[in-house]
Amino acid sequence: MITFETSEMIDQVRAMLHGMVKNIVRPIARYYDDHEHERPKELEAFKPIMQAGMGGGKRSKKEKREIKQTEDRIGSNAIGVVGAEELSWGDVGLMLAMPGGGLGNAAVNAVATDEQYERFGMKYCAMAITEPGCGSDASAVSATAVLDGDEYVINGEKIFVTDGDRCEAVVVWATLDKSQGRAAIKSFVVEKGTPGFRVEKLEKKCGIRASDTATMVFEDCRIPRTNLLGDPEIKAEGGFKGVMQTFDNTRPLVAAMAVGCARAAYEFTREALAKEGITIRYDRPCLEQTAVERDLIWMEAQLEVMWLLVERAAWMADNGRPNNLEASIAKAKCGKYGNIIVQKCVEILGPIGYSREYLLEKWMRDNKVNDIYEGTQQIQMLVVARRILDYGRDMLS
Amino acid sequence: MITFETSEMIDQVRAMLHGMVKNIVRPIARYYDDHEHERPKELEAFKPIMQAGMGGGKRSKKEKREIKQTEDRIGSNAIGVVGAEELSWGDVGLMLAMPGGGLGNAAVNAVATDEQYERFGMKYCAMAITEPGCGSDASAVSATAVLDGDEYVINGEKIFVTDGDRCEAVVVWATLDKSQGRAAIKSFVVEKGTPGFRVEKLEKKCGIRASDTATMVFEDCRIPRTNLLGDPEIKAEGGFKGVMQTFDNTRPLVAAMAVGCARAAYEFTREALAKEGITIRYDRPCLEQTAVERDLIWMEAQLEVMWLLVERAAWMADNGRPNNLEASIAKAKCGKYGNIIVQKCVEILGPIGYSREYLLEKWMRDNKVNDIYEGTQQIQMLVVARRILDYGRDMLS
Amino acid sequence: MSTFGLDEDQRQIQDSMRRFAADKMRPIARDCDEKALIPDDFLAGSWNLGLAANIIPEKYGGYASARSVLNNAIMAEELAYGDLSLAAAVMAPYLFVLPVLEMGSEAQKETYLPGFCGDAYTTGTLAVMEHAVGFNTGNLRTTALRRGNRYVLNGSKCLVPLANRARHLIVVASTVPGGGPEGVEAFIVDRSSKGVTIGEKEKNMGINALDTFSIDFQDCQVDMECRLAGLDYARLIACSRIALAAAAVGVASASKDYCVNYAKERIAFGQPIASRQAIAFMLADMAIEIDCCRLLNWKAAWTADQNDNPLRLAHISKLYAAEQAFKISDYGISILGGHGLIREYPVEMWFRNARSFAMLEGMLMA
Amino acid sequence: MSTFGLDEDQRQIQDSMRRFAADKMRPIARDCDEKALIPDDFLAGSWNLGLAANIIPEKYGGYASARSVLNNAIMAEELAYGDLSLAAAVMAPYLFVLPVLEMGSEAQKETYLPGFCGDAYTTGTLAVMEHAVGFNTGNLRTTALRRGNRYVLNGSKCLVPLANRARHLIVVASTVPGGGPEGVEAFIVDRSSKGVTIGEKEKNMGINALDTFSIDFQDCQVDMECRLAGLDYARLIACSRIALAAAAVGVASASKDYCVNYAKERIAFGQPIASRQAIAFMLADMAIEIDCCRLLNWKAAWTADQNDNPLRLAHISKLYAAEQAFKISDYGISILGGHGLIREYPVEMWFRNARSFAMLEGMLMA
Repeated sequence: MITFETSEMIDQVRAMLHGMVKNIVRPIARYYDDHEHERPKELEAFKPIMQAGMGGGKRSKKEKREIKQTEDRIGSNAIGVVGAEELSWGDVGLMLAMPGGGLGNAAVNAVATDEQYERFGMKYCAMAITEPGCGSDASAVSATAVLDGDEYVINGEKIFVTDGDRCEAVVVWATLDKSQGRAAIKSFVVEKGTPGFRVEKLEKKCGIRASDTATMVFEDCRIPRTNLLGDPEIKAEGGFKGVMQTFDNTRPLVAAMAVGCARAAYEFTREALAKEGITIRYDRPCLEQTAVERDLIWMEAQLEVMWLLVERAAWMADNGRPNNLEASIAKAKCGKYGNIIVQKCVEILGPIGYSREYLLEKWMRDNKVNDIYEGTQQIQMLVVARRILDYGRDMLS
Repeated sequence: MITFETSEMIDQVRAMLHGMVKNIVRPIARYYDDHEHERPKELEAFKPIMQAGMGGGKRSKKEKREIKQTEDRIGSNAIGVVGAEELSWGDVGLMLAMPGGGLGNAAVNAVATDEQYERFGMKYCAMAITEPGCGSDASAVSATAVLDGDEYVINGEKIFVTDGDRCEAVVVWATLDKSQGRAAIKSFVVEKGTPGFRVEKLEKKCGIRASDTATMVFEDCRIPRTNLLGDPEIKAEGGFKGVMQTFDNTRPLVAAMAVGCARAAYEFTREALAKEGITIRYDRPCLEQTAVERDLIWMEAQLEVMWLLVERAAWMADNGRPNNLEASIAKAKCGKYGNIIVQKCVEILGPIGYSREYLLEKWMRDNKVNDIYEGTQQIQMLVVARRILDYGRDMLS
Repeated sequence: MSTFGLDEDQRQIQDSMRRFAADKMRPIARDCDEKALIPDDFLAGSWNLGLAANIIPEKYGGYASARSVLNNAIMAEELAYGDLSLAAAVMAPYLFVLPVLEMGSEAQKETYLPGFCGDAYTTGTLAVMEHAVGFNTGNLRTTALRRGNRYVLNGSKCLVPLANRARHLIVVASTVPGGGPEGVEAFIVDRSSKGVTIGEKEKNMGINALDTFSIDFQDCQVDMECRLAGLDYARLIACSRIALAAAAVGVASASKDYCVNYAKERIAFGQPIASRQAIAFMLADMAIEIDCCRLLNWKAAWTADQNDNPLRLAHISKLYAAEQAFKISDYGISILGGHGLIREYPVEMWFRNARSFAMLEGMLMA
Repeated sequence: MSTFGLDEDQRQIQDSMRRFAADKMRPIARDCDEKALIPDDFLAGSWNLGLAANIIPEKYGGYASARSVLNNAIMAEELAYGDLSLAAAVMAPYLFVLPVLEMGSEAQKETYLPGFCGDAYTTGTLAVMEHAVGFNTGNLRTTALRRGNRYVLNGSKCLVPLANRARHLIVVASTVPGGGPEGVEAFIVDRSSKGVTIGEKEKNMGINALDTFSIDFQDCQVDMECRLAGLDYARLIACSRIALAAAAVGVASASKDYCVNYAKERIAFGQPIASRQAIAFMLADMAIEIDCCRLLNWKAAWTADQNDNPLRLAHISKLYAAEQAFKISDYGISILGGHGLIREYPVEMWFRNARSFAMLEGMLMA
């Protein structure tokens, strides 16, 4: 059914988060921007929620079967995007610093066995994919995992690991056999404190300074073979695809974050303008409409469609529909237009937009990353184009 | 020297053309849009001007030498772009239908020997490049020219030949040897009435209906070997480049046409708004500026920069500087933004913009072609990107 | 939380309209555009879709299915995918039937609705637009001043679809000159009334096949009972905008689908042009924005169905869809290059048609 | 007809500024941004460029070269290419010297100009901006009301560069509250005057290294002779905008050049990313728009040099350049991807700095 009703349960989640975000997150946002790499202790209050929330906890097989039969289920993805939106309305950097809310948790929740979920489900898990040489090209992973008895030996370097310093474990992408290409890339859980695994450096960043971004080094780091997530076999078909499917769940989350941040900027701008007596008059004769009114109406329309795309991608995931195309559509649109909106707000407010006395300038710095990680704008466009053209990489890269 | 003075000579050319365009071209623009394929006899009045104008007539070798020594010469290119702009302000379709103003004339003027110029310089020459299979890919030309005694035998089909029906001769691109690639592509003058050469069909078009666009067929069409323009040798280096260089002169002309049409739309819109009491107030407090004011100021800025790019490309050509990059910059910018401006004007004026009672809707249809022929937007962007990256086709295509 | 699955009814509407568009509209669309007319037999054939009778209650002679703004949006998109001019003509009866049904008095319903339940294509029309720079629905220049127990209409309307075929038209006019939207009333006017002059068929850049007219009113007197009793002008405009936005999605989709196929088949520099990022990203952008337009349109339509005030959403939905439909059909030409401007190919027609959305009001009602 | 060749003088200016930018600015720019300060020895070194002395006539102690708005624009672009904060500091003396030189009385010139011809870096400053939503130069909230033979300043200014180093500042204020640009006058105010309070160093998103301040005026009394006698406010603003637009070109060019190199070196999916159309077309767009900005800026500057009214061209030049500089530096981050947001790379700094142009007025004067 097509419906745009709000659900009571979702409304409650949103209201609860909104209260916490307003009282806990917003007041400390500037401080942790100024104090890069300092751990925001105040966020401990969110821990229980995040453990339940990110990726919605693990699903039993029975539950997965059920999903296939429903159509209008409000599931973990729907809750996840609402949470991500609301928390990012508070602060994108602090949202990323939520304990237990690592992207690695999404991966664990999506593919861990029951035994693995037992061990890692409650840990704060980061996700380590990117390497100095590969950027968005996840298939170029060159970190290696070699089976030696009952252990995998991991070697390699990972960069841009969000939460890399604060996490308790990290999901690392590595290849079992470089010569076999994408199919041999698997993900492994490495716990903090494992010998041979160290955090090398923390990046200084333009925005999201409350979130740590780490470089990690693995040198003959040995982990139990049971730490491999998913199928250990190298299959020509589908192996890498399985790894990539995590993105179908995380891309809508990042898209939701872009919406949350853009909405914050939009609301701030409307309020600042309202103080000057400037409000939107819909349906004003078009020749009398002010430029600012048009900008604001335009933003409003963008925010509406962005959120609808996010909701749709989440709804599909919750109801057992493949959403690879729709997840990338949401990410492409929200990543790009989220930034345009925040940047326009900064422009409209002039000195108020540029000053560090207010949070708006920070949101502009923070939000840019949402168009970059979990696949850049260009990557999303490639995914969308390939899907609508029914092209593989050989035809379009 | 950097100067933005107007030159008296240019002003005179512009003033003269403006008068003619206003009195002769504008009044018949709607008629020839409604009566597609009918020959606009009224344009005969422009014939003497066009013969002198397009590509500025032929240059003697001495003149070419002189060019190398000057810096601020106002030459045929400067006059050409002013003419193209002013005529297209009148009507893009009729501008293209100007007798003697064919793109082939530009090619003849650029590369003909004195003997060739004697024979073809005063003829109305069209240019035949595109083939059904090749589009913007000029190097894929598959029409052939085989030397047989003192004659070349031409075979092939050409589409999108502007003025193809009304011209007196056509400059045809054909290959001497398909296996040798771009280097073997040469241009040949074929006169109307030559056996084996016929106009197959005239296209019905969205805009520029006053201009005929023909499909031409060459079947064992024999022409004197002296009709080959330029160097008959197949050289690995530079042969095709020479052919392509014609574009460095014609692209600024097309860019100028886009400016002329966009300026017409802009002026029409300002006048229509002025009748409603709406004028631009520069420097109005930004929060009070209307959306339409902002649009108009934006258009004004675009028109300024577009014209500066055209002037620069022409100035470089007139002063012996290679302008391949700047010609494509002008074409890319003017082709794209010319359309955006005209389309925005149509939008602003609502029913007035959409009605065939006025010319504005026609300009929107007419102008689109300026972003397509002489190399599409994408082709121009490729040229610009290759130049700034110092890349060949192997690195970027 | 929103959910996005079409129900059985909606799927059926979508399928049947899509088939009609493919079988009956596409084959004749270009010819209709060139000749600037719509064949009678096409309109007669469209009557079998039962669009009007389906929403008219049994007591007025119809089949009394439920009305739904959302279902109508799905319909409008599919029909416009076939051809905008033809879609507007097929849906034109709604321009009259819907306002009467939703906002008319019982007497008006009894008088006018049965006429739309016969076997032959029958239409009325709606006159909103005026030929003015920056026309705005809230600032009508056509006036309806009270004189005794009558209203006197003066002014002129433009872009009134099928005024030649409609026996009755609904005219919106201002009863308080300069009074804004609150002073607007709607009147059911007989085309042959004294003081009504229908002009020549209009010539526009696009939607050539659709007959549209300017209409002059000179001291045209209408009785009190011709006033549309329960006019909700904001809803009238909102529903029209929702339908227009839906049609815009259809036109945009037509361009996108055509270009996807074209770009895969067209070879340049040794490869299908779809293999080039510049073209592929344009196609991706088209697909993304069509989804955006459609979802926003559905939300606006759904809101109207809940009897919430749909004006804000209808407004931004139409703004958004009009802009995107035009951008997308402009891309359509760019992707086809020179061929895009040749009238043998459909994209230039969509380009001209899509330009109409930004200015149209009260043109499609569904 | 326009011609576009730099003359010998201009080439020399361009070369020497480019060298200075490469040798003295780039190596310290990031460190200055992180520490939010400009080293004294950098400013001392910049004094050797002779910017101030070069435009001050001999009788006031300078070298009396000709002034040219166009040449200054060329200078501003090259310096901003090095670093915007540092460029603003290097050119800051112009904020005070140029208005005095062009619009001051003979007495004012004699009083203030010789101070700028010494051996040590010396600056004044100019206070235009106010901390307001939608700040507009024509609608100043700072007032200068006449009281007897004095003016009394009240209000506050923001983004006043180097107010800590400047002994004197020029303050623009409205003598007729609500009176628009016509009522604006400029006053030379001693920083240590009573009623002048210089705030803490401002913290902004970008141009961190540059010291900027808010300044409060509370019943600050200035003598009649401190009024800038020949103020041409429109020209003051226009020339400032021209300089800002030139600086915007510099920042944009820095991003473009950096990205061209980066995109050729960065390998992804087996190829330099510059080989992908999506990246290559961004780079092409950057190059095209930088040319557009520069040519328009030159035209505005040239017009100012002809003593024609440059306001319209200065206005659109700054609008255009501000928009493009920001877009281009935003592309800069996109092209670098994740690396673009890391402060080891310069592009995020240019992104933050470029965002300032849209709001700044009266910040760079040259």
